[in-house]
Amino acid sequence: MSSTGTEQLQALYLQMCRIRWTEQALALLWRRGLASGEMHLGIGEEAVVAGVVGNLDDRDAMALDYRSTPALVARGVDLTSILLEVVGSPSGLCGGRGGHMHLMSREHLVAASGVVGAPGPLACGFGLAARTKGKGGVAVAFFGDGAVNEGMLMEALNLAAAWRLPVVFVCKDNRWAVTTRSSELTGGGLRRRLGAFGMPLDRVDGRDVESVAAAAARAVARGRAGRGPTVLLASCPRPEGHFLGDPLVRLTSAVGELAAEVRPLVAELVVRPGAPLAQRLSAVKGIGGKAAAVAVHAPARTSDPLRRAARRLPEATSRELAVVARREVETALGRVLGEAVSRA
Amino acid sequence: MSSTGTEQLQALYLQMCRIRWTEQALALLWRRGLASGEMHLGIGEEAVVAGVVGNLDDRDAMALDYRSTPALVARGVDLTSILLEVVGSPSGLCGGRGGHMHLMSREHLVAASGVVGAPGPLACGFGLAARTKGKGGVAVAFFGDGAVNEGMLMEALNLAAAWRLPVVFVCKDNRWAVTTRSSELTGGGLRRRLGAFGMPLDRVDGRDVESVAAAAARAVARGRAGRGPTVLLASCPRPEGHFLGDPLVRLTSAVGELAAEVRPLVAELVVRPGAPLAQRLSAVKGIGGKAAAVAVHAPARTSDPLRRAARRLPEATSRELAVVARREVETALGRVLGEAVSRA
Amino acid sequence: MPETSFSEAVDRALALAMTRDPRVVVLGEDVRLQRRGAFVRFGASRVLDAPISESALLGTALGAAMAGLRPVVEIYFVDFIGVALDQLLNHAAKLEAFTGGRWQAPLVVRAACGGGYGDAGQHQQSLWGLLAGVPGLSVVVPSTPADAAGLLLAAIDGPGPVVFLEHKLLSQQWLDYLGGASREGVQFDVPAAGARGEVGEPPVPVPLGVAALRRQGGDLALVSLGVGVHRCLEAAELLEDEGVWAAVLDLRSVAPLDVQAIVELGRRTGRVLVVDEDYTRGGLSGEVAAVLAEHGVRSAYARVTTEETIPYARALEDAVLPNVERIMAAAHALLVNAPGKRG
Amino acid sequence: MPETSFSEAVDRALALAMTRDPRVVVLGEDVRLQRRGAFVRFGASRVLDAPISESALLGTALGAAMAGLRPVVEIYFVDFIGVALDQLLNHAAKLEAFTGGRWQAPLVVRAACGGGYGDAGQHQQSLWGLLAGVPGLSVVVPSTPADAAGLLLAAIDGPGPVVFLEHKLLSQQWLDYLGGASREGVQFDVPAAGARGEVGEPPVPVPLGVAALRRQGGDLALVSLGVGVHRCLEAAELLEDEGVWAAVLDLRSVAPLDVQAIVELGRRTGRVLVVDEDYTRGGLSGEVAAVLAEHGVRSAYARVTTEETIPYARALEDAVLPNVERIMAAAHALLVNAPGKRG
Ligand SMILES: Cc1ncc(C[n+]2csc(CCOP(=O)(O)OP(=O)(O)O)c2C)c(N)n1
Ligand SMILES: Cc1ncc(C[n+]2csc(CCOP(=O)(O)OP(=O)(O)O)c2C)c(N)n1
Ligand SMILES: [Mg+2]
Ligand SMILES: [Mg+2]
Repeated sequence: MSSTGTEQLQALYLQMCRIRWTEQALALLWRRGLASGEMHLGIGEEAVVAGVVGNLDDRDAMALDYRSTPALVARGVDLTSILLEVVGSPSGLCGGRGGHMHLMSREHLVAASGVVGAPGPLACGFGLAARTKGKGGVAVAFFGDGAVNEGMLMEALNLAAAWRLPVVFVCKDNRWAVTTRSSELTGGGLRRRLGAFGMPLDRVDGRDVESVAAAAARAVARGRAGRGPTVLLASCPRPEGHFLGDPLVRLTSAVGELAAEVRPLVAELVVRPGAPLAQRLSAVKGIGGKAAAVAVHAPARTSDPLRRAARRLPEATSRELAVVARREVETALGRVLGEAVSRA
Repeated sequence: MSSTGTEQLQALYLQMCRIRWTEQALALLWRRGLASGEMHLGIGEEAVVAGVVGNLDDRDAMALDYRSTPALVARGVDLTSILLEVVGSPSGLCGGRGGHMHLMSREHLVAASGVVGAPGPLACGFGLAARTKGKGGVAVAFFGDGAVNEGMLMEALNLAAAWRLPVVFVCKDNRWAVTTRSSELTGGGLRRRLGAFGMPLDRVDGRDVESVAAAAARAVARGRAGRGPTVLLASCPRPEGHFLGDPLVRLTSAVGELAAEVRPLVAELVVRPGAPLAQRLSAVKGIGGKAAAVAVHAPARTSDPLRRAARRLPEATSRELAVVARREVETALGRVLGEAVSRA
Repeated sequence: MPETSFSEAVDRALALAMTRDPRVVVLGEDVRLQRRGAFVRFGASRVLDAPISESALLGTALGAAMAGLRPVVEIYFVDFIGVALDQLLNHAAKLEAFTGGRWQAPLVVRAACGGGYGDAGQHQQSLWGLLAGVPGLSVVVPSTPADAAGLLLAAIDGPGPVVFLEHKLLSQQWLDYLGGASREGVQFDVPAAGARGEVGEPPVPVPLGVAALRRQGGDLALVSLGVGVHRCLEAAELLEDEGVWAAVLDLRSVAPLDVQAIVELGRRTGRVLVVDEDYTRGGLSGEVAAVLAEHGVRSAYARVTTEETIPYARALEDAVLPNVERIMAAAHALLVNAPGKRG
Repeated sequence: MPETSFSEAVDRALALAMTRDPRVVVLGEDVRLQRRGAFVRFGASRVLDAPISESALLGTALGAAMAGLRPVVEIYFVDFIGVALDQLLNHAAKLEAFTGGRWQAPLVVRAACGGGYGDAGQHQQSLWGLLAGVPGLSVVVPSTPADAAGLLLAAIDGPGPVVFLEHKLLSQQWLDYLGGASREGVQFDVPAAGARGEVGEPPVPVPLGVAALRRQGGDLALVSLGVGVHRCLEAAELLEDEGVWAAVLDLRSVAPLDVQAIVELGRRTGRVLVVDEDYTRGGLSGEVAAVLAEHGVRSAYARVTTEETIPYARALEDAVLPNVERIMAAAHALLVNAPGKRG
């Protein structure tokens, strides 16, 4: 690997560590009840996000979904202000009014939304403005595999292609939409679908940050050169389930102990009237299969994008970078906890 | 051609004549001010509609757009009640409350909508009910080339594929959406788009009723057999423009005489400030090109689906069938005009 | 009558409806897990997981209803209706009118609504006023387990379309799902009486459009629905300590609206305070004023509503949603400004 | 001041805004033909034909506005907002609130609205109440050419987002487009004064949220907007023949609402009749009642609104929309029921 290659990887790895630690800080804030509502982490998406965002600069904009903190961190938005926002502080990124699903920074031209599919249209608008300004800016949309079935996202793919907008559509394919396997409900499959809007599609292993970075570089270059949009289809894991407290994850642990969540299902097997027993058993099997799939998925440490990247760096280097990132996040977290405690 | 082939063609041709005459009756009612609002005719779509609907029976349902009269006529909905509805009579198909964009018959399980894309979702629902009833019924959705960019239609294509619903999606590709050439704004093109949802696509010449009928027979058979949805992509002309009084058609005739509609555009070429002249001229050229395309399209009698079908029948037969259809429609029209006059 | 939670009551009513009528099907994202009881009992052909395609889904439910089924279709949160409103506004709600009564759409749209747990303004809206403003749509918002079961039964059996809104603060199931069950230290301002209550066995249908007087009182009428009813009951107790007798009217359905109950109570008390978690200009609170005025009831009037986009921070959120403090302040102002028994 | 038509006034205001500010762009289906004047003058980079994808289009306009442009985005008819409401409800309207004022969306959504030409209930709705109910959205509905130009200018220059609704009966351009120009025998009940009027050169911006008193009168206040204003003026003349002096207030914008003007006029006349082409429960007519009641104005109140889905047949349609006859009947009832000068 060339030395610039290594430098790039170091920078990317540092970013990924920052992201991972931030997500863990979020989990901590949430578990302590300091962050309210739902909490969707981006653990597993670090390589996708770092790889793409590493190609962006001040001209560029990003439209994000509810797993937005990784991209914000990678884009250089102040960590403390992100965490302060998530605990609802008046000094947060949005004055405590947006919260974790609606993190936005005008300065960085980034905006998140909790509505599935919303990043597509927004990125088109960012792209249109960038083109009008004529400085080579591009816009990036990050969204999930389930979002591809949301009408507005498909509309946005078409609009970007029809207007040849400088947009990079990044589909973070973690194979699940909450408790639903996307493959079961995506007619034709993701690849064919995303490839049907008249723009080039690049499929990458989203656990491999260098592959992502390379593919993103090509896509961004196309956009900057006025050659229109690109789709990146990046596979990645979802080790934490859909959100903190994910019902499938809970069900998984409940099965072992035949806990409260499982017992009622057994009762439904026998109550009359209802479907024939065979059908009922197959329903139970369906639920069980999902829970099992999630359980198998969760501890898949081999597919951890951070470990992958770390393995390609000298051990001392990777450890050093991890420490740097960790300190950074811990400093921010410390401030935020302090603030939260003093407000309470 | 086999005798059953001829019989089928005769039946289809009769249907097409009925449709054509009905559309002309509608035009007459509209021009006289007896039908209010907008009026979108289905002239040019006769072969598509007759070919598809000829395969349906009492188990089946249809979701239609605002060019719905052809399908209603072909499905056997009473002609007089259709025309009465369009003149707003209390004895009309919907008591005068729906009007020409919302013709519906519960008895026939057909419903029209003026919202672009709406037939997609509705047909999925009809298909779900048909499957639940388990009698082999299918649902048909008719929509245009422009509708393919409407999110809900793409969602419906996916949902039908994901649930393997017995739906036949019929895209009537007349190449225009009001004044916009669909090819310019449909990323990837119609064929690739419609083929991306995991169901078979059959492309047919929509001016050739027998080809349509054969393709539709296959699609309907798939649906009845529980093998899921199909898309038919059928090209067809739009000789009357988007609707009666189409602005492009009007512009076309205005150009010749430099009439009121054209003069202001010439003025816009010189008023300051504004875009450079070259850009302005190219805008004028764009508008002119569209108008010219419509003008060239209009008199394309060679592509008239009725003439095509007629040529394959003995002249006496086709003439006879045309007369039968005409009489039928004229009788209905006579009654409706009588009713309208007596109400006024 | 056994006491059950709000969510159990809904589950039971749904199971009852599905048992009685094989035309009842459940469609929605993740319903095979979210409604896993029904899925196991009634099987895959009656509980269908949908792609994230709300427009197609609502349209599918409508078509299925038009062709003879009785779908209960779920939208995660009512906030997301924005991506699919067309199906209700221009299709489901207009079918009966456009066909001169010849065709109906027996369809129930079920969605979670409401705020008070810190999810911010894109996931905590009420929007019942917006929906109820469309002629042809019914909108119900139960405040007790019995009403939840009863209104759901009536909605499923009725001519439709009905939007059935479950307030998340009343539903332990939703609060658990949204993270309440997996951590400590998070406090939701859940009204105790709403979360549990008696429900008949079998549950009794509750007709749409009939309000319930939850508390008698002649000095002041608190008119509300959903979680607001519980806030009003709490406020009414505090008012009683001050010697003020406040009636509490639970509208239960926004459309049809029980105009008669509003008018009578307005006449009787001379002071009406509407407590509506929907936006101030969302429609319901204004409608109550209009209904009173149209009927010549010149009662004093005030409202406690959600005046702006709901902010994320819990303290800001609490100040924006109709809480007991705000109700008390508005009640006091009303009593001061309209001291006579009748306006 | 030269006299121009409503549509010309809008065209002129748009041209002026585009001339002054290169950030103004026009996006929408068929706009290169529908706004061909602007297309020829400002070129393809500032007037963009969109695919039939209203959600993506509104989201694109929002993103563009957030990143520095000033888009005027067209939706054919406001009725179609149902397929894309999410972009307004959950995104455009919430941006400023979610960012604590740090980010705004200077965006104008332009759409035709209203009925009276026989297109039935899916294409003739008003829906301004539904839209105005969302905090963070402004909604304007001009009734004269000068207001059309002035409100459009103010909307484009303002912080946004603004929904700008053009009533089809006021716009010869729309009526021609919808078939009025190509046949005989079709009669639209177009108010003469609305279609033409004086407009400044250059047109003068009209601030949002300021109502205009179109006619003085102390016996009765007719409160309306859009075409309704013209129906009210006609009714006021007929009332004058009967010796009744009716004021006519043109609200001009639904949000922000000119509360002060409503309250003052209500106080002054003691009788308020709201003439609102939107649905009865759509929000605006109720809101006027609430505003009066909240301010302790115990005026008599009535409303003439669209009570149901608009039917297709012209005679049925006319009976459902607020026509002069219905206004007169409501005014008479109000005068009889509230005979005293003050309620
Ligand atoms: C329009 C809309 N519908 C439904 C939801 C509820 N919801 C939130 S996340 C989610 C799943 C999205 O799956 P995917 O796009 O694969 O993203 P992931 O969560 O896996 O990253 C759903 C259904 C929503 N937020 N918005
Ligand atoms: C949701 C929606 N957007 C816009 C319109 C306005 N509109 C009516 S027809 C039409 C063009 C549709 O084109 P296409 O689907 O090709 O059908 P065609 O008219 O050519 O048969 C448009 C844009 C509408 N009715 N509904
Ligand atoms: Mg996913
Ligand atoms: Mg077309």
